[in-house]
Amino acid sequence: MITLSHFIVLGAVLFCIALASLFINRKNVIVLLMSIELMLLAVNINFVAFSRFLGDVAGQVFVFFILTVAAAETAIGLAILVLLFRNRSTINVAEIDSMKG
Amino acid sequence: MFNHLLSLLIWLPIVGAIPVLLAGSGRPNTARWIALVVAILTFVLSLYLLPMYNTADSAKQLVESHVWIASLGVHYSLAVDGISVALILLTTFVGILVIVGAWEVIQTNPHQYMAAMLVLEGLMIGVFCATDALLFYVFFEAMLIPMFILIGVWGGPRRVYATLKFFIYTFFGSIFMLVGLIYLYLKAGSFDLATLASLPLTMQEQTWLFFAFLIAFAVKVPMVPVHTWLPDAHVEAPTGGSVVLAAVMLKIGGYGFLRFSLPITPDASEAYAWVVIGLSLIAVVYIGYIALVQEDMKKLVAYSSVAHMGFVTLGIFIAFMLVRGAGNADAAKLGMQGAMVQMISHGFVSGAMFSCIGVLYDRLHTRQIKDYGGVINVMPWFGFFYVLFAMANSGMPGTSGFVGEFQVILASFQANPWIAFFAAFTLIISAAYTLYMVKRVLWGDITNPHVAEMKDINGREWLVLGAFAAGTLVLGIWPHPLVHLMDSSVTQLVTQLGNHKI
Amino acid sequence: MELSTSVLLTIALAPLVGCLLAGFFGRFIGRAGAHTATILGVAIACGLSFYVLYQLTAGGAPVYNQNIYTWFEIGKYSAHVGFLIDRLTAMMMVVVTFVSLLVHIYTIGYMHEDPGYQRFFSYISLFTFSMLMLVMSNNFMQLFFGWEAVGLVSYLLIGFWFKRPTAIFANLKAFVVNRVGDFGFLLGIAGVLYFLGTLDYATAFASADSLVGKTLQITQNTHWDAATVICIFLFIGAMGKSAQVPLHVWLPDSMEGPTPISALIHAATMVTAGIFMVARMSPLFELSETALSFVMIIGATGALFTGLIGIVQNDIKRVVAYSTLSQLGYMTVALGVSAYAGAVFHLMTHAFFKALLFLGAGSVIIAMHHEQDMRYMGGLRKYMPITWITMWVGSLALCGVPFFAGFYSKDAIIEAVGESHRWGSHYAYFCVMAGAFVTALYTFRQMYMTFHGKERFTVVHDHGHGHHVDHIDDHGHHEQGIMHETPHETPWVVTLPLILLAIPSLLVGFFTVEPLLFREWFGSAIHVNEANNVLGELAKEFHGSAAMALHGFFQLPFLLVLTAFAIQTYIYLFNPAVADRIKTTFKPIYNMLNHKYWFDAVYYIVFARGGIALGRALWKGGDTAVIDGVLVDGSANLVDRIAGGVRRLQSGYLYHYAFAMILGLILLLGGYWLVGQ
Amino acid sequence: MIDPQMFQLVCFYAFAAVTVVAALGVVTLRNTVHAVLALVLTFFSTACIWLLAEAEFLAIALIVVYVGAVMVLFLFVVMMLDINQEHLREGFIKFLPVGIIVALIMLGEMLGLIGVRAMHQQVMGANPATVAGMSNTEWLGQALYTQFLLPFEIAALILTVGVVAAVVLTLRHRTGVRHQKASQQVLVNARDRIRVVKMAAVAPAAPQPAPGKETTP
Repeated sequence: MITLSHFIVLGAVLFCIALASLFINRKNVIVLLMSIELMLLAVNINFVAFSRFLGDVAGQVFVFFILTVAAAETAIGLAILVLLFRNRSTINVAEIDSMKG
Repeated sequence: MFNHLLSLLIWLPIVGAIPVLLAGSGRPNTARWIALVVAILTFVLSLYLLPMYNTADSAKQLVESHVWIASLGVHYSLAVDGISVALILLTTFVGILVIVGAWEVIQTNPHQYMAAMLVLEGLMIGVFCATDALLFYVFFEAMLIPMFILIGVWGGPRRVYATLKFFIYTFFGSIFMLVGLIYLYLKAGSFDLATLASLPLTMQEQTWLFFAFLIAFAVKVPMVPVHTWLPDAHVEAPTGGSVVLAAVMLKIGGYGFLRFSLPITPDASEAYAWVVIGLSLIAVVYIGYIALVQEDMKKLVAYSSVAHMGFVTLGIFIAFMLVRGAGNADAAKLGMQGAMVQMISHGFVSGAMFSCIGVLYDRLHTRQIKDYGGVINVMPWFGFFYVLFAMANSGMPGTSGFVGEFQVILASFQANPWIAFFAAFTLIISAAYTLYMVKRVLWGDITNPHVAEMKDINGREWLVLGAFAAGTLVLGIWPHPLVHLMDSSVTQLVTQLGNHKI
Repeated sequence: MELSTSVLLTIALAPLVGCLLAGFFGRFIGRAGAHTATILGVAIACGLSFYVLYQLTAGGAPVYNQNIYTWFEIGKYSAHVGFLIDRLTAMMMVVVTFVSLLVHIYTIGYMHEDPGYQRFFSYISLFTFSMLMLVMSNNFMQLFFGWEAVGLVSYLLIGFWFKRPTAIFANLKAFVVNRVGDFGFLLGIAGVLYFLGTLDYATAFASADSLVGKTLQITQNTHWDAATVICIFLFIGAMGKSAQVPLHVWLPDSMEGPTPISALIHAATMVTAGIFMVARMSPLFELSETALSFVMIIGATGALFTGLIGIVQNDIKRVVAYSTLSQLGYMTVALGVSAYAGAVFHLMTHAFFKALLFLGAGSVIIAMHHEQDMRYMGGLRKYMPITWITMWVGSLALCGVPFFAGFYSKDAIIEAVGESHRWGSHYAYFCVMAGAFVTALYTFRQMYMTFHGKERFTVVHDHGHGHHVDHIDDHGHHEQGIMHETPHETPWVVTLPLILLAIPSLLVGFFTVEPLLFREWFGSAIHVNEANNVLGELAKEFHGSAAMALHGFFQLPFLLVLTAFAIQTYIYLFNPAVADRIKTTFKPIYNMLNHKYWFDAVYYIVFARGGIALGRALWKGGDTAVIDGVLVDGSANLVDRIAGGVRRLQSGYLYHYAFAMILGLILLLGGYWLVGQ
Repeated sequence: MIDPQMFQLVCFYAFAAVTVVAALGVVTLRNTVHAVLALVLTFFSTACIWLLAEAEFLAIALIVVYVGAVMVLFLFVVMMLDINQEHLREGFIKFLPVGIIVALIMLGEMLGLIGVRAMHQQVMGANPATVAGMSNTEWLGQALYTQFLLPFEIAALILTVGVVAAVVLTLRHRTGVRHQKASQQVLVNARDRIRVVKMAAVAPAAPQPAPGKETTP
């Protein structure tokens, strides 16, 4: 039978995969964005699981909001990406350092 | 109307600044006249303090109190005693003169200049009236803003450095005061100065608080070694800014010692009086020597201000030695009165000196002493005033500069002859640096052809310098009214000094 | 009949009114208006002063001591402005106003070409006012006011010709050196307030005895006698104002001022303020033998050694200036042996004959068109007989030839010093005795070089030259020894004061010596302990002025004068080459005198240059380098540098930030985990 | 007969395995398009896991919103941009060990901290929605439109702002394109177009007479 820990472990694993991705795909913004989506997904799994196991609706409501905001974030993120590519013809993070102090 | 006289005095110039600003740069003369009318009105109102203030009563008078921030127990509470009245009168008096003095000198955005001056005047009056520590602090800090603008906008070439230095220096000091005030609030549950004065504190607490206040007010006074902002600020400030800075703002440091250090931390003040006395004497001697070699007139006068303000701190803190050490309350009063008179007198004298330098600067656009020489040949009236104020600056009897120094030296001899010995050194050194400047600026033959083209002072400048001269002479010839005005307050302060808190 | 307050106020304020009129409205009332106003003011003061003196002596008026108004009042301490008029004051008032009046009149002639005519009258009237405030004061505060105010006027007048670099150097020097004296004076006043608790003369003197046995703690284990400390501090003030060694250096330089000023301020009145002050404070000084010895030795040193310098001076005014220094030394010696009345008496006679000498010198200078060097004079007696005669009167008075005013005062001082048994009185006796010889040496030298012998100038008549047009501008740099017209006697406004001063120089001693010196004319104004009363001793041998003078002819001082007269007559009238021979023979001594014992040089290097160097070192080293450089800008730079280091962390690369975040998260979780375990 | 709980467990493991593998694919696949497709697969299998947790509405929403909208957006962008794939994979091998180590440390810490073992005892109970007598959607909707109404509205607002921002950011003003500006055409004034110049009616010296009136376009 499924226990809470099943979900939690799955969430943790997904989160860590995404985390590793931040290292190994450090130059590709698109993959980085996707890794963030993965992280959010991992968090969402936890929310859903806790909501189900604790019988609290707030967890699922929160997932709803996360989905909403993540969608908005992705839209804007991709828009910025397009803009970036249009201006600099690259999405290589290594070449973007205009915030250098 | 007179129930809220203090509020009126504070807010009239501040509110009066609004129409001045609204007059805009398009109608500079309207702005000037409105500013002048507001300043004169404030002065006239402040004169009402004299009949309304009862000199026999040592309690704070003309009390106003409203809850301001209820959750913190902060009150908008105002009251005055004799010392405040004297300083308010000085402020409003100088307020008129700086506006007249800037009349046609300030050509860029005169309306903003005048408005800043009026706001500054109101805030300074607020400092002298506030009896709530937080209200005091608010006025104390708010004052920096118009001054910052005055120096930063109408200042000289290095104004950015000077303003920044001025602002950060003073701000650095006052942060310590804020910390001290918060501690006191947590302890007493109130910001009321009278409550804080009666709050029992251990020696350790007092020591910390004393040094917190010392840093704040020492910067403001300024005392050695935190005086270096003053020469820079003065050099870069426009004439009016220098006048207000020297004549009134420095006094707030001395006033702060009276209102905070003495009543709240009397025992620590006694224990560390030697620090302040030592620094004051260093100010007299060390700064005197430095003033001797200045090549910039404003810097010279700025340094002499530091030396003269040394007498203020000296007079305040020898009171401890006299009351507690020698048990001579009358001598303590003498010293304290000397400090107060010196504050007022320095207001006139330094204001006048800076106005004089402003007069020269308007004509030749330089403050370097070496560019002048033989000015008396072309400007005899100016020469008269300049010599008069130079003499006052070097403590000539008959001018106000003498009274305070005389009293402080007499009192400090009673505390310890050595203190008097070093303090009296000012007689030599102040004469040397002031007259050395006079020699190089005023006397001699004309060497710079531009000096030969200088015109003597016009009516407006005559008015400003004449007003300062009148103040200097009246106070020097007959200081009794001023002393009498502050007498009961000083007596009360001295009594308070004697009360141990531990 | 009591003295009236309004009369006294009129005396003090009349010159002030004149000063204000001439100073502020000089342009409207013109030259004549200015001198009329000021002379009128001083004349009123002078007349009333004589009236006050008459009231006090013949009228039997009691001593007047009243406050006019309260200056400040703090607890038990108070300061007032008020007048104390006793015979000492009255005498001083008469001397001051009389000499001042004559100098005012003289100035009309002396300054008539000067563009600063009104200003000058305004200044000297202001001086008269200040000096009157000084002498009439009934308390220390007002005394200090007058003290400083006369210093201010002296400053303004020395620098009257402000275009001359030497003048404005001299006035700064005079003021600052005086301030050194005032520094001590103020401390003395503070000591009086500390020990006696009052600034009022009468109260302070009444309780002066309470000083006995009191000490002032100087260091942990050092206690000084209160009276000694106070008196020495007060006397330091007198040293400044009365130009005593080593604070005398300003007086010779003050000759840069116009000659009337030298006469009024730097000979007759202001410089004697110190003498007056010590006499006034006699109840205090009597308490300290040490202080009096100090006073005496300082005075004696000045009396002899500054006189020596006078012998080598060539500037006619400087000779008189050094003579003034020497005579002030005599007065101070008299103070030091408790012969206060003798000092004041000499002050009075000196005021007359020294003013006369200065004004006479001024008259010569006018005649010589502002040539002051005696080497280019000589033989002037035939051109200006009145000046010549009056100058001789003054000179003989100065030398102390019997029957002249100076004889009585000077001889009394020498005798008094001889009587004294105070520590150091032998030294003082030697100094004053030798000083009499020296005085005669420089006086006769000056008279001979100026009025006798050959003319050492040539007269070149060039009528194309406008003599009077701009002579102020060519002060000091016209060709020396060349005159454009024959010297001639000066106008009556110049000679009248000379005559009026010659009369008292001749007679005043004869008539006043008895009451002033030996009959305690000053009464309560001067207090002398019985044990110190040297004048009282002398009084026993006094048998009238004439007898004293006749007796004087056979005394050592007069013999010394005669010797000096013989020497100088030989040198300057018969064998001028001797002077140069002496000069070369005693080269080192001549150098020392010519350099005024190097006082000026040393002071200039040590105090003026040294002060400026010290100031610059403190400024650059202390303020600029340490406080601003290290602390203020240093802390700003530190923040800047730290920020510069931290800035490198901001690489701008997204993955660096992400990595930092993850690292932080890991550390946070790890820490949390460890704590939870 | 299969134990339904056992079946659920098997299903969970199956879906979880697909999720993890797909997620690994997202981070490792060379081609970005493939990576996006792997992400789609991850979302699908996660939705299935959520179905196991009886969160039907969210499972469907995930597929509809994410797979249907967001992922398509990703695909558009990836395909639209001409990306040099090779260049972007520099350092992949170099940072792989670091990534793995960090990820493992993180995993260990998280699991240790959360206390997985204790959670293992917690068995899935009755569905709270069913207990309340509602469907999952209704249960969620009840909460959303009552208790969380304001956050809901704000979320809506955020989405709108997101849309506007995305449009504004990517909107490109091309220069050199001729547009017809109707508003300006309507607002035009006769005076802007024509200028009347008065001239004296004098015959010019020139042989040919010129018209007295001149117009400018």
